[in-house]
Amino acid sequence: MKKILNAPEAYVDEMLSGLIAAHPEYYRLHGESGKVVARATPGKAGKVGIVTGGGSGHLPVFTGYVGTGLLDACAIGDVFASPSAEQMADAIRAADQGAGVLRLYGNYGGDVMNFDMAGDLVEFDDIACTTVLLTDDVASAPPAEAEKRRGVAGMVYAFKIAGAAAEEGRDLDAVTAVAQKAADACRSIGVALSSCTVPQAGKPTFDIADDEIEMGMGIHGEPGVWRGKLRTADQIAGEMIDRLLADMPLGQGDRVSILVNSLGATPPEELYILYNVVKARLEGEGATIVMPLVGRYATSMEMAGVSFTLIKLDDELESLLKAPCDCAFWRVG
Amino acid sequence: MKKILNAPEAYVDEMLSGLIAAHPEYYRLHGESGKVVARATPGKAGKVGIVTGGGSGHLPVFTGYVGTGLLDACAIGDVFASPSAEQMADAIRAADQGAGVLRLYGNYGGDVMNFDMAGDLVEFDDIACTTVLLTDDVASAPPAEAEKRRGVAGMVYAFKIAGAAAEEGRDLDAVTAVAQKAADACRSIGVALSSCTVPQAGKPTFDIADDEIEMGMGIHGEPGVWRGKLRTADQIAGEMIDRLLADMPLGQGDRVSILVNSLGATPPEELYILYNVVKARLEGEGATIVMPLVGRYATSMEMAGVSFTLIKLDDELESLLKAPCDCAFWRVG
Amino acid sequence: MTIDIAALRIGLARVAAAMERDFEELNAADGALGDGDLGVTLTRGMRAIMAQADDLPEDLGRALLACAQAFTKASGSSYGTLMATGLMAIAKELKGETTLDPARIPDLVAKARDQMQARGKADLGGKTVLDSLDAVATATAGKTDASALADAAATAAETVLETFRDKRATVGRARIFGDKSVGMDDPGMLAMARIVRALAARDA
Amino acid sequence: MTIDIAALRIGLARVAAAMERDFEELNAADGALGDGDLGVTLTRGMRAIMAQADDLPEDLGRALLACAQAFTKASGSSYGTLMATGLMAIAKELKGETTLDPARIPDLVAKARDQMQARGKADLGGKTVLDSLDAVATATAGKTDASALADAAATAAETVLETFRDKRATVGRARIFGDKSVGMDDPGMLAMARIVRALAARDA
Ligand SMILES: Nc1ncnc2c1ncn2[C@@H]1O[C@H](COP(=O)(O)OP(=O)(O)O)[C@@H](O)[C@H]1O
Ligand SMILES: Nc1ncnc2c1ncn2[C@@H]1O[C@H](COP(=O)(O)OP(=O)(O)O)[C@@H](O)[C@H]1O
Ligand SMILES: [Mg+2]
Ligand SMILES: [Mg+2]
Ligand SMILES: [Mg+2]
Ligand SMILES: [Mg+2]
Repeated sequence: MKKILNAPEAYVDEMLSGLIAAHPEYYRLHGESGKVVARATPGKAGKVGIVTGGGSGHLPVFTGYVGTGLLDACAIGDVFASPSAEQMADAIRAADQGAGVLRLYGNYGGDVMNFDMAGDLVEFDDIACTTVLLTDDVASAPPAEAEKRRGVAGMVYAFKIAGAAAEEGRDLDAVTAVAQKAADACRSIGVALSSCTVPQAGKPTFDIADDEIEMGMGIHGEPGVWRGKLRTADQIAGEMIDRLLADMPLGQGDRVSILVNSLGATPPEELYILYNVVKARLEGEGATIVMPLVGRYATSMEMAGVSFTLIKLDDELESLLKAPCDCAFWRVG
Repeated sequence: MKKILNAPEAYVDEMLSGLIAAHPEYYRLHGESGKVVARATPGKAGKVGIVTGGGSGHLPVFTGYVGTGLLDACAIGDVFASPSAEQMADAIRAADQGAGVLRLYGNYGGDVMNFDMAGDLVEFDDIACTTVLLTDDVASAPPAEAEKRRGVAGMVYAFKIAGAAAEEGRDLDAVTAVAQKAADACRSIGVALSSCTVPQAGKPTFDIADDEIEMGMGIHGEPGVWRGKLRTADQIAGEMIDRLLADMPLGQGDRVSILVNSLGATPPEELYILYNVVKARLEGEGATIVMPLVGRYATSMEMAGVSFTLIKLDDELESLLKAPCDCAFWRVG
Repeated sequence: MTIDIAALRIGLARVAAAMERDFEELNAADGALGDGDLGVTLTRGMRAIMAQADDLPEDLGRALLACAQAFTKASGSSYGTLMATGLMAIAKELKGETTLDPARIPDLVAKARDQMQARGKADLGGKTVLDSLDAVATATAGKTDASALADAAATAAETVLETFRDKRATVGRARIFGDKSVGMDDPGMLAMARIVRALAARDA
Repeated sequence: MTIDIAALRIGLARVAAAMERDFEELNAADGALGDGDLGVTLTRGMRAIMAQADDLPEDLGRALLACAQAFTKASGSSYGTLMATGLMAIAKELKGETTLDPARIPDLVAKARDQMQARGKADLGGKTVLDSLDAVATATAGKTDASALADAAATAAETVLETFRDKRATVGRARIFGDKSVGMDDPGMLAMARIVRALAARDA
């Protein structure tokens, strides 16, 4: 897989510089690391701050979702690598408007330790911090160990919902509670068709034959549930939905949203082909689909593949999901 | 390159069905061919209609740009194949609100003949039609034969500008004139890193070595200007800008917009890396960049590569570019 | 000998069979200088015609109009649209007639050529299907005997293909290949040579 | 024999050199069970420390705090953060002191282990760097002679690696490999064996 870049070491810095040059109305750099992005116009005083962080290579995740009704700041690491605790502390400081900061991010060991350490660092600044972890990837641990699961595209829903709650003026506990509710209501599964290349590694992260796919693979190429021959869109979508429903059954009258997400190379044409099955299956369970998302919301650079994220909504989650938001990659309302 | 699909012959029909199922608030099918998409809520009576058409496999182009402040209807062919004259006639009928219809599309032989024939067909319905062709791809013919050039991503600007003019209530001649002005002000060039696969062909459209790129290649894999070794992002962007400026020089005080477009697989990270050079070079000419577009606006499914489209703006074009628009893939205002 | 709807059906069936036979070859010829869909276009169009062959009206004009519409619907490729345009031009001339004197064929071919030229906005000599039709119209002009006509048409379509082989393409997708097109058959001319040979029942 | 800033500098330099030497090996070990960045993390961290080695204060606590911060900034990988946490724990104990009696080392290692365990929220026995530190703390406990301490530490870090090789990983990225992790070294334990051997000047 060919990439357009200069020095591999400069990939992330140049990416951020271009992002901010192209969208100065949305993003600015904060602090001295060059790896913390904050809203161009900070949220209003007294608003709960929401901060996230993680490795690069997942645009719009993470940085892209800094914006009104979404995140306040983000610490970005190298491609697929956690940012440092120092950077996360900077991001927390950038997000703080005096009402405390929710750390909302995916469950990866390095990120968790660093965000915890960042919390220790900002204690000196008297910033109250809470944490909600996304653990939505059903392929990464059985239900009995659900708290060990990786966080993947579910964070898109969590950012949106928590962001709307904070924008409404709720306090830190309330924003944290609704973020946790959103995180708990999300289930995801991915399927990879091809690898991507981490610039500094210079070769594909994993090998996969021309006619193979891997069900349940993680967004950094973590092992999945099975690897086998490419199947039809209907079969792939059917199995993915099966696995989500096995983990979170739906019933008559349930309201859900679903994110049909490309990991990068897979074009929207193919997401829409999958959506036919997704819709038929969910409606077949008696559920109503609200605000489906189809596109590239959480990616692994040029990896081919898709993920589905299902979120079961109650009235509160649904109204926050539909509330306005605005960033360079996503607008609602 | 692996694709997620069912029967290759069903690719386009299933794609359209999923698109409309996911976004019923934006799109509906019109007529009996199953290949004409119109706004879910038609434009108001007396508004000039804008219609386009072309092959599938370029989302958001063409169908995706049906929406307020953009297109009224679109006829879609098979992947990379022109829709039929009958379908185009249906699209013209769907677009007509009694004030005539502008046919706004890319200069490809089949599309031109079919849209002309479609015009003959709708003459019986007393629908006045005008035509503006995009011929923005500088790699496809020398300046002396500029009218023979292919139309590529420049149509994004043309749709936006003509769409805003129509929404404002201008008459057919005025909308046609400003669409022509926009088309004349656009220059594009693409570079391909990898091929894509047309579902019914089942194999990549062209072969290109693992370390090769093709400068000037068309969005269906048409031959470009040279094929050679992969270069750095700075070198690639530099040559592309050189070629655009050679065709349309800029000077102090010029106002331009630029679309840094992924052909599909190339991730936004790499578009932003390119944007640094783009910005430096254009500003180096004394130009001011207005509303830069960075993302996937006109694609070739999972092809890796990028295109740049430069548009020189006057006050009228700039204000129409910035006017509101809304479709499932793009919102302004 | 005159041509009626029964004769037309036989001619169409021969063309349909020839296009099935030449499917890969025409795709490949178009693939070398374009997007490789010419065989697809022609088999689709002819299948659509054959699907309604039994229902074609006696009126040759209306019958050919139905054939033209089949092409219009089946494909948006240049060739499909050009075929539809040519068929429509001939259909117009034959409206209301149930028999056709072969002696009118050269003139009908010329009419098709002119309408197709208007549609495609390309000059004669550009190495396209127009040059095939022009050669056929010229070679058959003045001939009245059906068999002589058929011979002349089949030969002309074949000969013009060879004459143009070493020219440069200037129209359509092939144009972009520039000098690489020299020495290669124009796919549309190749297809027309096969169509004419089938219609003329001069297949080897 | 006591340890002062000069001795610390020598120890750091030995670790830094060992990490450069083992760069590919550590990346490969981590690549087999994780994301392959462990060599990167450790060389980056040690390079950052060496860049300021000459400027380290006499105060061993402050010197180690600076080392911890170098790791915090250099990398966000789990191991970098754990190293920083462990160094910080030791730094706290040594604040204001310019010399260190080797007899305190077992206790300091235990302190580091405990703080790192709190940070990583993983149990002992999970086949991680915690088990290496635990083994070192236990094996050195009660020893006061520098040379005996060094021997015990280097041997313990090596032995525990072998003891755990055939267990299943239960923590971090390696967990996901499940049974495949049996028979493979935990990359963090491997790295700690190398670090301890370098500090103890017991490199082969
Ligand atoms: N503008 C034109 N005028 C006349 N003939 C044309 C024109 N464009 C294409 N052709 C003919 O059509 C053939 C290609 O047909 P087709 O494969 O359907 O085109 P495409 O796939 O590019 O739409 C060419 O070989 C040429 O003979
Ligand atoms: N939660 C944890 N507690 C203790 N040790 C851990 C933990 N997570 C990882 N480790 C150790 O760190 C090593 C991996 O470090 P590193 O490659 O930096 O991790 P990653 O790249 O996944 O962030 C493991 O081999 C293990 O020894
Ligand atoms: Mg063709
Ligand atoms: Mg074609
Ligand atoms: Mg690692
Ligand atoms: Mg790591």
